[in-house]
Amino acid sequence: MAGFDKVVSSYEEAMAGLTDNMTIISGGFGLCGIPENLIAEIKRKGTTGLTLVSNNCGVDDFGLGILLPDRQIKKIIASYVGENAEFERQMMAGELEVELTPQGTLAEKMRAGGAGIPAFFTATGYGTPVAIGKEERQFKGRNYILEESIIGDFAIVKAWKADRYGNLVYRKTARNFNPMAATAGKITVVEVEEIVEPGELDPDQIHTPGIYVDRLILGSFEKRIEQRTVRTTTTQGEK
Amino acid sequence: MAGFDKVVSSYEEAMAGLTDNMTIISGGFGLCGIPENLIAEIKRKGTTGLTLVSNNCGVDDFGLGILLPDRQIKKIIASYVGENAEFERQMMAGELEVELTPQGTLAEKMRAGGAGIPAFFTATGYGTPVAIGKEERQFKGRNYILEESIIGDFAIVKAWKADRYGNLVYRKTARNFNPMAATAGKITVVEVEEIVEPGELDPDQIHTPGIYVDRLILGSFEKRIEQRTVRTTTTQGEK
Amino acid sequence: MALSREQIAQRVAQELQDGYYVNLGIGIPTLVANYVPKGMDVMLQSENGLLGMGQFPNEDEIDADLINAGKQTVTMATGASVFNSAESFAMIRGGHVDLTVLGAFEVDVNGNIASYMIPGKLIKGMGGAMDLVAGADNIIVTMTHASKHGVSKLLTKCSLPLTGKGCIKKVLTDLAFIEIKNGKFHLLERAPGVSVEEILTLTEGELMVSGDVPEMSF
Amino acid sequence: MALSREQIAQRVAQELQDGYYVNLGIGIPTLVANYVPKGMDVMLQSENGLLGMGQFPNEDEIDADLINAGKQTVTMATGASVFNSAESFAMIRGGHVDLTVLGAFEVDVNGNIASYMIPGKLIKGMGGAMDLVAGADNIIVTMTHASKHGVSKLLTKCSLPLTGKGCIKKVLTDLAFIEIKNGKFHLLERAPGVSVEEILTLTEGELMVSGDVPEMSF
Repeated sequence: MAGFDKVVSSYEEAMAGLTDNMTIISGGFGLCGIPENLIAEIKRKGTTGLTLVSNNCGVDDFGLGILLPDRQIKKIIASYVGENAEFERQMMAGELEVELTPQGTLAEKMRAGGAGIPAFFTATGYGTPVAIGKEERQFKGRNYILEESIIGDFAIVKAWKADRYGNLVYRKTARNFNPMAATAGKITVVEVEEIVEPGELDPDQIHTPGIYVDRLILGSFEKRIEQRTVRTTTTQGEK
Repeated sequence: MAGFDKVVSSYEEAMAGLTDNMTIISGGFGLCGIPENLIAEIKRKGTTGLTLVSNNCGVDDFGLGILLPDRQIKKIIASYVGENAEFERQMMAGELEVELTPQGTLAEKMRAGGAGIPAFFTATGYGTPVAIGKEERQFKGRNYILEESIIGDFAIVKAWKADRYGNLVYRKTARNFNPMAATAGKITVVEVEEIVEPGELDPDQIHTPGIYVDRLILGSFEKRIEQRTVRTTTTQGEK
Repeated sequence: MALSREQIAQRVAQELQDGYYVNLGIGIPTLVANYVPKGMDVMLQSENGLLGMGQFPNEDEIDADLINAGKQTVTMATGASVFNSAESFAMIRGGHVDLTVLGAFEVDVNGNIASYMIPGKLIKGMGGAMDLVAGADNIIVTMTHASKHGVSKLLTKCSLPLTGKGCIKKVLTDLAFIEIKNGKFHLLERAPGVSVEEILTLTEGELMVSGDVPEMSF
Repeated sequence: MALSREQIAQRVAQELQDGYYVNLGIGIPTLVANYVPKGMDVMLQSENGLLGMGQFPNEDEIDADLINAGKQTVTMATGASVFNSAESFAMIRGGHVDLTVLGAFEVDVNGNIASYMIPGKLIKGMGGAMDLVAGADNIIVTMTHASKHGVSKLLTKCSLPLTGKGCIKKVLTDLAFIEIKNGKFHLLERAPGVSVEEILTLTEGELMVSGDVPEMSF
């Protein structure tokens, strides 16, 4: 099935067609499950004026943060940012527009974008700065605000395994925003740790069906850890 | 983890608390993946005045259709009905209220109900009888209608495997509406073909997390087939 | 001569492209799968939650847990994936399916389609049809051009309740391949041996004919 | 004497019930997991997509693909499940989490909470906090009762931008356990050795005190 083989052989090919001022939706939470090599390719390309939609913006020298020094990002839509100095500087200087969006609303906006739902009501953010300029409405006596969906010119996604048709499987919490991002790109580019032949993945266990995927590339990953926490005698976390 | 053991030992216990005039959301598509024994228990209980939310309404002697002879269903919200004579008779006689809802909108209404989204816009049904009485609005030059979510007093679900904590795995196209139904019941009752111990299911491969499941019962299933089609020399379906 | 059901399916199949994800409705559209051109691959989406629908099973492969949207037992093609109904219609509504083929009772010059309900008759419901016509950019409606009594089904305005408004651009009937744009029907091709006049007679809505209208070739 | 961070966590843990699905915010809330009463089991939801968060990993178990919402490496408990962010917030927004514990800068008598933004300072964002407060029925806010300078954080009206409006019913500070209803604070318990007068002094919003207010017991 040549028509369904999504594999490309270079990162250049993977991000072909990305031009200035486009909107990119990225998977990842913190530095976990981020499409690190696709981001590096965007830096290499030098594309500017980008609107980034991502839960976070990486750190100074890893993840989306590497797009900051060359001022490639015009605007970021995120739930939690500022884990790096250059981000803070650009934001404070008004060089970088930041649209803070609640994490669940952000995930739902991506899902809705991919699912042909232009807008939905949510209680999240009602009565807060997030609600400014948005329609408010009651349903069954509760207050909600109207949120619109997001679609990207590109979506960049990190998965664990894929078959050549672009059927994807994610690993542990590296899944996070990736499945929603995958549905919401006009062009969805995925990088993975392993590519198998069609038929090797259990059809019942595919997280993202290949229909959402346009390009697929095999990468190797640093997978940097943000907070390396280990068990001690005074244990935190669940007993 | 006694507190997370969702297993009950009888169908009576599984459907305890169901009373007249409640709303029940059911998984299943046609006769595939229907919670057949939970439906049989509703018939045995004789509960009436029910509002059923399900893609279909079974056939004369199987699935939700068995609730018709005793007039247990007051109203059904479905996308495709009338596969049985008694249904047709009751509908024509005005004894049964039928609210036809497009299949995708129905699935999304259930998902939204479970996800705390009270309403969403969709292009589906715009300009058709489905749009009557609903708000219409344009987004980016396209027309949409506002659809409200659905929550059930009970949700009845059929899964393939579960662990005792109610983590669920579905099999093939018996998945259909079941995962959405599972999220949308105030009390969600699930029947399965196999119950395993917690930890036996791969956390990455659970279709419905146990948080949505209140009661779990091991059943045995007839799994009736509606259209038994086999390959012939003049093959239909994909080559 | 009017096309047979198989010929309609065959002509639709010419519109397929390699790598297309396709949703085929019940009836004639299902037959399209039999005419996928050699060397071309398409994946069939079944809206009950399957991408990569295979052929019907052998007797010993029948599985009650594996059916298509027509509730028929099927198999899975290599590289298939299974998902829930919300995801299936996210795919459809979100415009990810490349081509949708479905039947209709009527279409009109404004791209409206009526396909699910005849008032006074038993109303079975729209199933996934309203989502399919609202979600797809590329839809081909297959239908007979007129009733047995010669009543046109290509109208100025649909008389039956609509399945979708303004969403149909291509119609393949047993007599003609027609495009809908700017509030008019446009005759692209005619069935072999069927005259333009015959098609005009059986088309109630305004039909534009420009130049020599080619016959379909198979 | 004012409660320590650990004591606040310990008192919150007394509100747990067997079989609770719980979301614990960053900081003091995280410590609650250390005080789950014996014989009781709770499952921790981490909003980045994990139900059944386990303890921190041993050095050799560290996995970059397995972190919590605080971006710390964690493990999975037996019976855990992993899901995407949309599903995670469907769980939260849909009210399926039994108890949410999170910190705040301020709360007020109308159940408003401000916890994510101090104008003029760097704004890092609300993360999942707005979804958590909007989605949960059962929320406990943990915070210090007043600033180091004695400025109350339990107010008539929050002065900072809100994280959520009218959604907080219970607050546990280092001095008191307080319920919010009918537009007033209600003193339920006081920290051992802390007087009602001291609490009243440090509570700017109207605080109702009825009868003998018991001391917390651990």
